[in-house]
Amino acid sequence: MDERVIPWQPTVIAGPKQALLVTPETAEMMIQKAKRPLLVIGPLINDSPAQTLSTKIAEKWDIPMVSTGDAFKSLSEAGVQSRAYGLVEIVNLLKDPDWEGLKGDGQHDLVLFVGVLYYMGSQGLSTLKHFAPHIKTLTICRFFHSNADASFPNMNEGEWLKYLEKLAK
Amino acid sequence: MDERVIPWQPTVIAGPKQALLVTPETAEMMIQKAKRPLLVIGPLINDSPAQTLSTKIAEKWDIPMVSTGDAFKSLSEAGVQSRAYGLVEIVNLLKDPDWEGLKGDGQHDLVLFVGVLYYMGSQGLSTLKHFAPHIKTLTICRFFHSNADASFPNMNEGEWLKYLEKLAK
Amino acid sequence: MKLLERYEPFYAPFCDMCCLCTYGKCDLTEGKKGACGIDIEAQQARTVLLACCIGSAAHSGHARHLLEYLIDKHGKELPIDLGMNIDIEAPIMRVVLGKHPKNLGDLKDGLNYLEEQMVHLLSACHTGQEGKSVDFESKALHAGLMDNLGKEIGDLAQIVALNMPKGEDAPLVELGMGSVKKEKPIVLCIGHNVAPGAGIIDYMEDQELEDDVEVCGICCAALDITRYNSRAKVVGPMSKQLKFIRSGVADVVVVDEQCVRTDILEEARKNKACVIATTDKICLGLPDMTHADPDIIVRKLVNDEVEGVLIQDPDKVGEVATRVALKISKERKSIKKLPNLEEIQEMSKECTQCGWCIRVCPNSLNMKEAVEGAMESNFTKFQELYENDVCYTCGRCEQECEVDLPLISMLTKVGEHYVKNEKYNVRAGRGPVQDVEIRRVGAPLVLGDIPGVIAFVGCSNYPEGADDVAKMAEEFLERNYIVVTSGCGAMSIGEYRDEEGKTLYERYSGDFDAKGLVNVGSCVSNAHIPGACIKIANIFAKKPLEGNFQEIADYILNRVGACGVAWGAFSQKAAAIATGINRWGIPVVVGPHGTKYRRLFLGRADKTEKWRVNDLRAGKVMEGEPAPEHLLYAAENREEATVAIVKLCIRPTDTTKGRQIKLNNYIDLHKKYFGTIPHDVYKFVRTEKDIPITYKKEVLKILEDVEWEPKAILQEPSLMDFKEEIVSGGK
Amino acid sequence: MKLLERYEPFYAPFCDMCCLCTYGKCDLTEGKKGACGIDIEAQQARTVLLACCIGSAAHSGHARHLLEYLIDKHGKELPIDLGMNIDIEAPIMRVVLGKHPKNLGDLKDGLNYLEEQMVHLLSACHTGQEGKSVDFESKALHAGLMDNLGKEIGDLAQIVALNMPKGEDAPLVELGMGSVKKEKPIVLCIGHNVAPGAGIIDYMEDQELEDDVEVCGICCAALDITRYNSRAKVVGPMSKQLKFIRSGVADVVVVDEQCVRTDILEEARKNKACVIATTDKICLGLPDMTHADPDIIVRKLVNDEVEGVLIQDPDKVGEVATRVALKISKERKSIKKLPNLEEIQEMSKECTQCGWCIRVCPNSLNMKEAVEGAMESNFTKFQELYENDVCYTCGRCEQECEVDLPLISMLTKVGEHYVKNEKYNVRAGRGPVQDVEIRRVGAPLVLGDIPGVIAFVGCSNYPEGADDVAKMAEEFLERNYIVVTSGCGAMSIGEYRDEEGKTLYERYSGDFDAKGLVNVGSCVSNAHIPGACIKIANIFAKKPLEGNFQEIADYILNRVGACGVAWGAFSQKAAAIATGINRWGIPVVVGPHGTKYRRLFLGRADKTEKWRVNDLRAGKVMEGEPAPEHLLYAAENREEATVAIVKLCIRPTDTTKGRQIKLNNYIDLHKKYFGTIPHDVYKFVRTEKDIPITYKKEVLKILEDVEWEPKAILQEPSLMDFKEEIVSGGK
Ligand code: SF4
Ligand code: SF4
Ligand code: SF4
Ligand code: SF4
Ligand code: SF4
Ligand code: SF4
Ligand code: SF4
Ligand code: SF4
Repeated sequence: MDERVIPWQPTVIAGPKQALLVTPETAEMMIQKAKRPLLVIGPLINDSPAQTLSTKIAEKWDIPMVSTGDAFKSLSEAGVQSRAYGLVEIVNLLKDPDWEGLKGDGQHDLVLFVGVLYYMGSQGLSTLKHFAPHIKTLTICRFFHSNADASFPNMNEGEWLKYLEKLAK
Repeated sequence: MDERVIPWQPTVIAGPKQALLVTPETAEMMIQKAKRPLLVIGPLINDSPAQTLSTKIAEKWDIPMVSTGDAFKSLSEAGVQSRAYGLVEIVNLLKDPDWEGLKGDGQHDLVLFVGVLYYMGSQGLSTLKHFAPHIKTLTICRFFHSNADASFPNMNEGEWLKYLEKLAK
Repeated sequence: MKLLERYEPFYAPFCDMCCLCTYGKCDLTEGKKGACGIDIEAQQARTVLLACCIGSAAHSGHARHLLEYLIDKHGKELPIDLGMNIDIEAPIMRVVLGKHPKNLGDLKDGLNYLEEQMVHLLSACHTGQEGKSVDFESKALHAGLMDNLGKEIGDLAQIVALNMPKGEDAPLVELGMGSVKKEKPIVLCIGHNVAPGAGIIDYMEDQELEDDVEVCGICCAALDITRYNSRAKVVGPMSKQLKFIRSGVADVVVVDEQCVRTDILEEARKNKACVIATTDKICLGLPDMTHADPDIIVRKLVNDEVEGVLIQDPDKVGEVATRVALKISKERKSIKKLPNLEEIQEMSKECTQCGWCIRVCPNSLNMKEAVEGAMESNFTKFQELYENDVCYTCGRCEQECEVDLPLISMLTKVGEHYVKNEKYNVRAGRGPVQDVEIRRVGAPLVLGDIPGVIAFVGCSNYPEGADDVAKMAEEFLERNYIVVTSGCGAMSIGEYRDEEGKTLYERYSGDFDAKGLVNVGSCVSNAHIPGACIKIANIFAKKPLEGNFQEIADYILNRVGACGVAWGAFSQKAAAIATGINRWGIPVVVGPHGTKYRRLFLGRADKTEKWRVNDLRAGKVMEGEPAPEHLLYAAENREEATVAIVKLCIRPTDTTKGRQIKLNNYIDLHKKYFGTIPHDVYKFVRTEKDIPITYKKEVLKILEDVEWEPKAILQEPSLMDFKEEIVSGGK
Repeated sequence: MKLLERYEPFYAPFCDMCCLCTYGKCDLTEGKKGACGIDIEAQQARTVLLACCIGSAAHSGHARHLLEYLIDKHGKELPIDLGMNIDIEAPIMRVVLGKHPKNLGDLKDGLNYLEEQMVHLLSACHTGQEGKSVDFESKALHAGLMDNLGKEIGDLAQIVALNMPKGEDAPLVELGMGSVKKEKPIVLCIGHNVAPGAGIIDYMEDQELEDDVEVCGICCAALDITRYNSRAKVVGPMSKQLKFIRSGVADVVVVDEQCVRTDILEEARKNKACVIATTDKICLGLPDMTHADPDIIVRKLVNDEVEGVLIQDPDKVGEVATRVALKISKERKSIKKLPNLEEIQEMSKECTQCGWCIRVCPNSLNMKEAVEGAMESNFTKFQELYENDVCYTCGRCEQECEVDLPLISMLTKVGEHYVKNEKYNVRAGRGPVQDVEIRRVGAPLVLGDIPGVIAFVGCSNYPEGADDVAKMAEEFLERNYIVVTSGCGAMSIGEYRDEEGKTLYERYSGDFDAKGLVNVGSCVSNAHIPGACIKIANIFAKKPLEGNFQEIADYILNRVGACGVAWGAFSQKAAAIATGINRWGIPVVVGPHGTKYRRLFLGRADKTEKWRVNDLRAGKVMEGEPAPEHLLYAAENREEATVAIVKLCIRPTDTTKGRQIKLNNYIDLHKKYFGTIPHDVYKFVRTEKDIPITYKKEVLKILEDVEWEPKAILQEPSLMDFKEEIVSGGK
């Protein structure tokens, strides 16, 4: 089995449907195509270069950010604005087609995830996979997330940061 | 998803562990390496060219044959000797490391499956996967069997017969 | 020697992982243990126990429900009286609890016991409880026994309180989609609980509406309503559900419990049929109007003010269902429910030939081909899928189709158009076997003159259509077996005609005797099958009943040539039923889908030490025979199953004459389906006298080849009282 | 308005398929229905109901077991007398059944009821029964309620029959792996049933062996034994199991039921420890010697003639366990159980750095790094994993390791060597809250002066080590909350010391009052937590108890600022507990692994219509507040959880003074963990008087930004008696 494209925690595998493996290039295309993207950023990358890169990505495309866990603090200390939600809260809002979205201009059509706890993120992605057909999900963590629509592969830190850099510049 | 290498009935997927996809060439190597191979031939290919080809494969390498379901009759009418067992019976014997084998010279080390009912075969292969570490399983059906150690991909009839021909000659 | 040592559990994991607790999922491949320490074998056994608990709970919840309702209506003093011909009314309860219930109230003791046991059994499935497969299996067997007990209580209660047949011969009732008079207002009952159906019948009789409204049913509810009133029509087994609903024939759909499609409301609403849920087991998210005025409920339903209603009062259901059917029927008949053939042809052209309908079909049926045919206005392949429920309308293909073709509606229309004469019959369920019948067949059965009792039970998850069951039944009836049936099996048998157009019920009597075809009734009536075996041990062999479980089960295993067949078993109930039947020492054969239950009980005919028995008469442990060879066996197709069943009727105590008869059947059928004399026949020849005359020469040749030697014929073989007596705990 | 309409179920499927019946597995992605018609949402809800049934059965089977045993020993007339300070002995049973149990025998009524309900509930999980998620959820809530009832019965029975503390302040008992005197013969009890442990204590006292043998325990059995006799030692929560067994300290391992590693026998045998199974829930495949002579059992165990034994008689267990420990201890002490540090270093060199240990770890712990360190004789990373049970020794990494490194043994050895002073304490479980305490805190709690009751319960599937629980408890104790705890949570709290080396139990009193840290006991004692809330409704608000479920639960939801926290919830029991607690209107926060339960109950603070309440005093439906905002919430880490919990203690009936206090805490903690004032604070400000003085300016600024307007303070908010009254069926 290709260790890069099975779920990072292998038993997260949920059935025949698997995420599409994406490169920074494909990810970029997905973001460009989206009308109302959102970036959900979790506490796993508090105070790390990955966090900085992720916020750069958000800035580049003007993507509003939701922070989960206690990522809000780390982000705001870095001068980055986000809205704090629990991971399950934001997923719950995203699955409602009528939610007005973070900016109030309508539900999002693409959600990027980075830095959320792997297995909990996987569960949240599962919710969206099943109950939010109106949303595409893209994970730019260093872990392959089979429950997303599209995901980076499993990578080591170095390779991952290069992926993020590509996407950020 | 690659439709050729997900289980033919997709929900047969059982977890992270998947069969190795094999070509006739790799299959041949596996057979050559085996000391006491066995061919289990099921009723799905009664009276068909695939049955003839399968028995040719058995003859070529002198592999003893077990017939399941009522395949015995079709085979013996074609002049082919086999031992009749229920699919679950032969699997039960195969999982016992101390079984003497079909020829009485010891447990088999490679079992080929062809023509058994897909989902039932899949369950039997699961038994062997979990409880018969002493045996390698190879399926030469036209369906990808993820519970086998090695399997042909999903194919149409024509392509499959070519695979079998390659292996038989 | 214990049952599970001889018939070791054979596991076929259906998933490599465990997802039961939040440490998981755990990967259990390659001998790895989960975070709680469990391994794949125990995990399979746990899953089996869980299935048996769920199945058993379904029957017992049903029994409790019914009993409380009937006690409410008839009082707890209502005697359990099955008439002149039956003295042993509750053989299972008597053996398991050591109690002889005299009236409805006494049946509560059985349920109280069983409910307590069920909580203990379910509890063992918890993470960090039981962890060895053998302990799970001994509990699964107990759960199966509780299932049998619950069913017995449920069926007894309804027999005596609703005056259903008490073992006497029952009338033939109409069966089939074609038996329903489409022009009348139609109430369809689906499920297993007779109470709402009885309520409908009662209301119609009260109001003298019997000729104005048609009552029909699907699944066991149908069978049980005909036991209450033989005018009701049986549409058929579970496999008919979706196509009958799609056909739009039913005006009112009344669901009670078990085996009801969970999308029934959505499906029924497509045709503007009204839906009434009637028990707390299936609420369909509907408003509970149990306590509302019937006038108001009728109005709300007729005016579509509600999606449907929940009415937990069978009498009120009777009134509301009938009145609504009368009101909406006319208007509904004019609604167009299915596409016509031209439309089907047009639709078919959308097919992309992706082939996924085949891949997702449980039986890999070629729906694509049927659609391709329809493009050219050739509907034969659709017709082939329709007939005999080869396609049992599970709907998976339709769910998958990437161009959203309404495949089941198309199939239904083709069937409606081309398949005529869907009128069959089934003998109404007669309940228990009479003591007098047992007296008659006890000796020939135990001695082997009647070669066996074969029971076709259970659901319609058939691998290749429903007629396989009927064909097997026919085979055995022709050969003098007693054939018993119940539930969906009984209906499938009724849907088959011979060349002269007769059903098996028309051709064979309903006696519990050689060549008898006995429909005991619905799934709960299954209890009478082990019940009959118990009565053989008691009446014929004088084994005491009360609390004497071990001896009775041992007797049945070694002497009563019975075999259960659940060819289309799909449910957790079927898992519990089979496991319970096994607990009494009766082997069961399931169809190929049965391997997905994850566990069988297989014997090893090649290991002689596994077949040793204690001959109580001779007073010593002796070599035995692999008979019955397996306790729970899955066959790949009908041909294999037929041969397996006949072999599983052999018992070590057959007389030589009986053995000749049994081997004759075994060899005949093996020749028919495998072309040769079975190679293992020598294992069942104890002395030359066992050899059937017709096959003498050929068998002797085999005996010579294997250097056969004669064996003693056992007198009183038993698995009890071996020396090694310390055995594992559990139930 | 119903609970489930405000707090809609939120589903996170853990698997895309269903594998329940033999039509399957069915793929439920993309809105596809299974062959039975079920969809992914209902399938998740069914799985939740099944988990709640299993969990509830575990508690109730335990309670039944215990009650029958105690009735056997003490007679069914033994009064349920909790002493002077408690008049309301069984609040749950009184509310749910409307019955006031006077003696042990009366408790049976509760179990009989519950067992019947359980069978019905389990039955609904059967294929083709319930099919709407809402119906499954209403049944799951009922299963949770049955769980609460079963626990209450179990704990009451053991309190009165074994004379455990009856709500009075209980002594501190020793806790920690270091508290066990390794030089003595040691009996370890694992599980939840106190009976075998009590049997051991009794035997030792009888024989005056108290000073010669050490009795210790893991999990709730440990806690309950200390309620029986405070000399017993508590090793710790479930997370200690594998490392304590591997350490080889225990000579005899006695397992009863629940939360026991299923490979305990295999693990114990590695160290030649003797294993005694004691209930039919965990038989370990061992021979049942319940009725054998103790001399013989002792001999067989001592001489290794058996792998272990099953003895279903607590008194006999007491004798056998003690005698065997005395006999084998000396010899066992000389066995080498763990590799030494040099060996660990050598072994580590085999590591291929494959990294799979990290990938299969539930918490992605870096075992690889620890092993890499060990190669260089640097054990600090191992030590970090060891401390606070950051690694809870589930063993998955070891199972996966491709070079079969005994990672847990290595970890255990490092811990043994480097981590000293593993001696802590825990207050023995005191059982129920006294009526007099309720009288004291009722008003301040309901008015908000005591900002809340926070209960840390459940298991040790923690995301980042056990001290998170203690740190949360500390935070709330410092802020005047009443902190209640039980089970593994109580132990985790005891394993934490402040800078001065004091545990929280040493720093805070055991009173049910502001700044009190109350250990109610084991998991079954959890029942006293909703029990206390019920008593508040009864004693403080004069709500009648008997049969008055709806009003009581409504009162608790709207007025009692309680919040449960099951930070390491892993089991089906925990699912049942949480769901039962929810049923009473008490919100629960779980850790991130809790999302694998597949269902939460989340509120939508952004939808004002969801928060409308019926003000019974004002007599009209009014705007409410999102308080409590969620009913079952999973947090990603401790920081998030802390803030969520404090917010979940807000109630619409807080007085302005109470609200100030609660908002002050909310803002403080939000500032601490998120750096700012919470943006949603305006939602909880009804009038300016609600604003905490310290934060006045900042809050007013927010109010201005959102164009806040003052709201009425509700007098008697309720979800009952809304106009739209027809609701779905189910339980
Ligand atoms: S029950 Fe055991 S095997 Fe299953 S998920 Fe939980 S820890 Fe893993
Ligand atoms: S509806 Fe019929 S053809 Fe379609 S998947 Fe089911 S059985 Fe197969
Ligand atoms: S799934 Fe639909 S489109 Fe695909 S082959 Fe079948 S009928 Fe045609
Ligand atoms: S056991 Fe069933 S539900 Fe669980 S992961 Fe496997 S297929 Fe999915
Ligand atoms: S219960 Fe329903 S969804 Fe599950 S496997 Fe059976 S048919 Fe499929
Ligand atoms: S034993 Fe510890 S490190 Fe290993 S997988 Fe379990 S929690 Fe992770
Ligand atoms: S699994 Fe074993 S070999 Fe692989 S990195 Fe971990 S310790 Fe090393
Ligand atoms: S708190 Fe949880 S893990 Fe601990 S003993 Fe109780 S149920 Fe088991």
